[in-house]
Amino acid sequence: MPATTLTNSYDAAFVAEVRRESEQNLALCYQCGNCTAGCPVSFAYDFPVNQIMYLVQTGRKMEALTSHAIWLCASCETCTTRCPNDIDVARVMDVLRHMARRENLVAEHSIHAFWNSFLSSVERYGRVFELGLMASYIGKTGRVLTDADLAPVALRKGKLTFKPHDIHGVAEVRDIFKRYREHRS
Amino acid sequence: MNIGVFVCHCGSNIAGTVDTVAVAKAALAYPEVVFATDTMYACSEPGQAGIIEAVQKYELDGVVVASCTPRMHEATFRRTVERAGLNRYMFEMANIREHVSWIGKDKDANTNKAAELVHIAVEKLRRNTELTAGEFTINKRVMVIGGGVAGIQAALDCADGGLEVVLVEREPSIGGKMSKLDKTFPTVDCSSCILGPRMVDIAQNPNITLYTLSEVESVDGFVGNFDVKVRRKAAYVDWTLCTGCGECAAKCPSKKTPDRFNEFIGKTTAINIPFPQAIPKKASINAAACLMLTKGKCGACVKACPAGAIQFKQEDEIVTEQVGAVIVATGYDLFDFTQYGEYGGGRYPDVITSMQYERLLSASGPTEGHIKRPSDGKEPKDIVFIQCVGSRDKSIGRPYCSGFCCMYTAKQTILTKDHLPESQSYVFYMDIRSPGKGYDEFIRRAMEEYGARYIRGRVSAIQPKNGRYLIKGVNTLMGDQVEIEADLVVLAVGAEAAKGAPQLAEKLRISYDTYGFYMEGHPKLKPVETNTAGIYLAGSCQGPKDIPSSVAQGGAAASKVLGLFSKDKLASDPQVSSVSLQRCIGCAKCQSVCPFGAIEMTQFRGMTKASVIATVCQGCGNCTSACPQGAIQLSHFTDNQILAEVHALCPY
Amino acid sequence: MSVLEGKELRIIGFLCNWCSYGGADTAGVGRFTQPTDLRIIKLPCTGRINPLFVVRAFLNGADGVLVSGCHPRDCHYTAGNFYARRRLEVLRSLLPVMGIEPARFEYTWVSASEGQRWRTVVQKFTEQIHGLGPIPAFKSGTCLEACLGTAI
Amino acid sequence: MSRRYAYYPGCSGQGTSREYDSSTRAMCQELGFELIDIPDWNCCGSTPAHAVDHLLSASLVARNLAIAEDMDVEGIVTPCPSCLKNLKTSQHRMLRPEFHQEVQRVLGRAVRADLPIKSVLQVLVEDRGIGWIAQQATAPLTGLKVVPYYGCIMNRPPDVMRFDDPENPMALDNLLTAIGAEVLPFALKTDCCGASLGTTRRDVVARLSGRVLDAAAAAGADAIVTACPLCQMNLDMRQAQINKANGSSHRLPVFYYSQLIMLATGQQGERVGLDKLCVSPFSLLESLGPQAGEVRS
Ligand SMILES: Cc1cc2nc3c(=O)[nH]c(=O)nc-3n(C[C@H](O)[C@H](O)[C@H](O)COP(=O)(O)OP(=O)(O)OC[C@H]3O[C@@H](n4cnc5c(N)ncnc54)[C@H](O)[C@@H]3O)c2cc1C
Ligand SMILES: Cc1cc2nc3c(=O)[nH]c(=O)nc-3n(C[C@H](O)[C@H](O)[C@H](O)COP(=O)(O)OP(=O)(O)OC[C@H]3O[C@@H](n4cnc5c(N)ncnc54)[C@H](O)[C@@H]3O)c2cc1C
Ligand code: SF4
Ligand code: SF4
Ligand code: SF4
Ligand code: SF4
Ligand code: SF4
Ligand code: SF4
Ligand code: SF4
Ligand code: SF4
Repeated sequence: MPATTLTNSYDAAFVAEVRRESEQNLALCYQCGNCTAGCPVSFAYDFPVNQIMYLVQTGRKMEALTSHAIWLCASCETCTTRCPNDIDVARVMDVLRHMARRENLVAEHSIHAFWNSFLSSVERYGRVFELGLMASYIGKTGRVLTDADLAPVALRKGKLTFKPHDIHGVAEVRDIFKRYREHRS
Repeated sequence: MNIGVFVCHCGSNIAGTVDTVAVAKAALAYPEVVFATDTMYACSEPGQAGIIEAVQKYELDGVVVASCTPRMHEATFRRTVERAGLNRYMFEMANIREHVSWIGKDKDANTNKAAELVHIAVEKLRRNTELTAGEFTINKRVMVIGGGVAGIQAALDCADGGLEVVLVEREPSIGGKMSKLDKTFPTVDCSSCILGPRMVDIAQNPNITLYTLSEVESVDGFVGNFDVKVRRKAAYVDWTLCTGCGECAAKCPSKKTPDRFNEFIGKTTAINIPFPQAIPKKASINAAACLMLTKGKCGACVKACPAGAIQFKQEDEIVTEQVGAVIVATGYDLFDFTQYGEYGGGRYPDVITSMQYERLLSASGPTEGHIKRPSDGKEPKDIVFIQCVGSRDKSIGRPYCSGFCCMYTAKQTILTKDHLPESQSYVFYMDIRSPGKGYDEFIRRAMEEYGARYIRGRVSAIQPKNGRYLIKGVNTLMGDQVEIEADLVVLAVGAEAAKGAPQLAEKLRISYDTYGFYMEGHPKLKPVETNTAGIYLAGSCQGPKDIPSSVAQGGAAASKVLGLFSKDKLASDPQVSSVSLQRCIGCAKCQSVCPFGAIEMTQFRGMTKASVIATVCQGCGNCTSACPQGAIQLSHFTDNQILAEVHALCPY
Repeated sequence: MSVLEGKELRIIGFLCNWCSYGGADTAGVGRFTQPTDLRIIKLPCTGRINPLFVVRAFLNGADGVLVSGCHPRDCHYTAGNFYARRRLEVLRSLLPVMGIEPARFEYTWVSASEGQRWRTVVQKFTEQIHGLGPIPAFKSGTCLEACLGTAI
Repeated sequence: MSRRYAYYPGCSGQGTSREYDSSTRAMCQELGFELIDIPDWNCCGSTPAHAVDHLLSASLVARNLAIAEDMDVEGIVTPCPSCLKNLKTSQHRMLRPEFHQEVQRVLGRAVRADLPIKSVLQVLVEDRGIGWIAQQATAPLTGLKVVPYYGCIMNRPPDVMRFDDPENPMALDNLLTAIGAEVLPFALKTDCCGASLGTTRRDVVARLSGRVLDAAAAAGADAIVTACPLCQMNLDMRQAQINKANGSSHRLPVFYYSQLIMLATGQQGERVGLDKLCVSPFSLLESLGPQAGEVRS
């Protein structure tokens, strides 16, 4: 690992942006590690969540946004609940994902693909159409065997249907997506 | 003699590894022991009541308590037996906690050992005699050595309490380290604004005699009556004449004199007043730099001085002061970082100490409060602070934490931002120690509001690079190596014992620790006392301390002295030597070894005999060991007693 | 009670009140575990030590004697430890004459703050004595005491 | 007296957690809550929406809030903690006027975002009370040893959820005790099951849900009781996957608390949906004795 040159590693714009979007001030973080201590997914992270917070605090944008951790986060809110400085850590994780997505820095493609599939299902039908979602996800990732073992069980139990649960107001939902995209561009 | 033995459990402190019941039982077998018991907490109210009850019930003439070290509770139990109606010296302690239960794990061995320690205490007690303390008058004057903030506080409090005070300071001015500081944590108020008025109070208080440029030469005597010789070093200026006008310094051609007060940043003149607020505000000549004193030609100051105060022929003077107590407040000095090669070993002009940085920050400093690099006078932009330089480093024999450098580093980053809003401070730290009131909040403020970037980790090297410095180190929070290019590096050099502290301790007969800091009487219960009666400690001479703690100790030491002096006479320890006239052959060997001059040779029926001045004798027993006749015996440490102890342990 | 058979040897320590006794206290406060053989007799100053005490201890069955006081120049009574040193040097030179291994006797300086050092001293000395084993019994009626009396 | 709530079933209620939906509706009917579906509700966007953009997430939520505001109800309830967190967090964020404005713009209509939002569990405990529910338990589940599993977000973050203790919630414990079950102490009450990572990172779920299953078994539980569709799915439907990944052999039924309340109030049948559980609970229930055995429809 090359040495980090602190005099130019601090990206002030990045720090400000995270702060604005998350409404959290990472200068308050004193690296106690409480967030990581309780994080259930930490074992799968490349950076434990306290280090992610540290990267934000010290303005190390690329490392933060290209991390896998921000995608693996299960949004369980344990970190937020436990932070002694009342930092909404899970929200910061969310915001980092938002930023990484916008900047095309997604490190976990399958998770991102799953979310995209999920949201397109919502956009299309107003509610989630689980089979359609799976099909779309498999199409995006090529992961043919994903949960293939579960489908027969779920079908037998009547938990999956072949028909989407579309709603009358689906147009309204699509408009939400449309206006949201306009708003963000 | 009826002896009672009390074996203390001290909760589980003793009972955990010593069978106290068995010890008490064993004690019953020792001669003259008529009563023995174990007790939960001997020193507690019920514990003491139990002793008193037993004394009365069993008509005891002497008591042995087997418990903690006598340093802890000997005085307590002496009072207890006195309340029970016994002479307070008919008491002995067996130390079965510090010397047994706390250092051994084998319960059988411990129990056996404890019983034997009780045995020797019993044997000693059997040969004790009732003693009555004499009285002697005390000289209610106090000397304070060291005029830093702790000494100033102690001196003022003593003077306010009506005592005559002699304040001895080795520098030309009082004020100590604090007078060099710019602003002080955690309030960031100006150091000289709060210290200055107190220094003026010292000068103006009629009860205080101030000797600066002075050091203690020797100390004789004992509590209540010390004779202290003070060497007043030559200033080459008659201070009774000097008005502090400063004309001399303005004219002095020797302008390249190293400036001690400004931590050798910048230069001064051979004759100078160290800083504008100096107390006393008197000029003195640095003999090594004065052209007249080194080369015999100049004398510009003589011409300049309107008061005719310059005296090249002045010599050191010794004055003797009689005082009843001494407060030592000699403070600390700073670690010499040049032994750290990785920080440049002193070769880089812009790698400076924290105290030098204080002088750069100070409006009365060499740069008038402008932060400028010593090398080129440029304003720095990136400034790196390195904490724990010369502290917490076993490899250089300094394993201790200097206590205040975390705090002053945070302060310096805050002041840096105030002075140079465009600057960026970086702090390398191992961990932050800020346990005072409002202290951690202060550190957080430096980080959160002033944007100081704290990097947890050490610096491996400082290397010059294009007129700046490349600082290489580690960030242990991320586990990566980091580099910073900076204009200035400030080292939070740790505190070490004041120069000459051990030598002074030897004069005062007080103890110091491995690092030269003075030993308090008890780490918890006697924080400002020493083990030498009448000598007290204040401030960072006892160990690194910030200003609030130093001031608190100054006040505490003063109140101890005032308490000591609240009596007109002091009780002397009656455990002193006395001479058997029959045995003494008048050889005067005892007199020659007595460190306190407590032995006089007198005439008795035409024969020369030794005689002990009881109030002067300090009970060392040197005389007893020296006497070829066994004629002079230190009571309660007589030859017979000690041999009886030996016999108790070695019965063959 | 007597020495724990086979476990302990008989070691007597003469300690000055101000430095080494305090150092032993400091070691206790620090819970620095030490061998249990040593028994401490407290004296005001090492200057109070009459070599007779040491000899008496050996004659009466001590396997080792340790004297410890303040560091040189650090004596609470200014110079007591100097006198002690002079006397004990003489004593040390006489021990072989009396048939006592000099290694059974040691004097050392430990200050009140040096708990760790005290532990080391005790450990090393105890080991040393265990290395030598129990002291051989003296025959009664020797003239050692008399010799000593004149020598010092 | 019956109380009226706007009901937000959540997407999984129509799919993987149908039995939760049906047993919840049935339970509420039995216990005197009137649930009126938010007409034509849409998906709240769940984790993917808030992971992608808070504005999108809040806007999807807001459509449902706006519809509910036109209903004559005292609040919105949902059985699903994930929906609940999304609804409540979005509402919470809309306290900031600028954000509220933005959401209305994206939504294309006004929304007050001020209706109380609660979980069904919360209204049950708060509006009816444990004591009252105990009285309804005519067929107490005596002998059934369970551990309550709240999942991670039922009470978190506490500032937003404002229900029960975030570290040691007791609502389910009390409820299950009230209906006669033996509730065992369970340290992993609020540990995360791996949530929606099930599809994308099976290893994560196998580890996290596996831990919950192991601990429940070690505690001596016959079954786990949850209030979260995602937890239930991970623990139940994926139990075989997890066993395979971890080399374990758990067969622990994972009930919804609503199913057990139904049983304890003597209800049975399709609405309870016990047959929808992947790990069959029937032999366990039979082992409890004749009375419990009867519940099989
Ligand atoms: C860079 C730096 C910044 C600091 N900033 C702060 C701060 O912001 N706030 C704070 O609370 N603390 C601060 N401190 C700590 C502060 O300096 C000390 O707490 C304080 O000075 C201790 O006072 P003292 O009187 O015990 O010792 P000193 O100030 O050292 O005074 C001792 C005095 O005794 C004299 N002396 C020494 N030996 C002899 C002798 N043998 N005979 C006669 N006189 C003798 C010395 O010349 C000196 O005048 C700082 C320290 C440093 C190094
Ligand atoms: C777990 C623990 C371990 C510790 N270990 C150590 C240690 O090893 N070493 C160490 O140095 N320090 C230790 N401390 C710190 C130590 O307890 C304190 O430094 C010390 O007790 C402070 O003494 P105090 O007299 O100021 O206060 P306290 O001990 O709190 O005494 C105050 C007294 O005032 C009484 N009081 C309060 N209000 C009133 C009122 N209105 N009217 C009348 N009386 C009142 C209280 O009842 C109490 O008796 C420890 C602290 C804790 C919590
Ligand atoms: S919210 Fe994400 S980062 Fe926080 S504890 Fe849960 S999984 Fe870890
Ligand atoms: S819990 Fe909070 S303060 Fe602690 S490391 Fe995590 S974010 Fe920082
Ligand atoms: S007398 Fe000493 S040993 Fe006994 S309880 Fe008191 S402190 Fe402990
Ligand atoms: S010129 Fe004379 S009076 Fe003025 S400061 Fe110098 S010595 Fe003192
Ligand atoms: S005599 Fe010395 S002190 Fe005076 S002016 Fe000359 S150099 Fe300066
Ligand atoms: S006070 Fe801080 S900087 Fe100073 S030695 Fe202690 S830890 Fe290091
Ligand atoms: S040493 Fe002994 S004999 Fe000599 S003068 Fe002193 S007391 Fe007398
Ligand atoms: S004991 Fe003897 S040597 Fe020591 S002070 Fe007293 S008289 Fe002097």
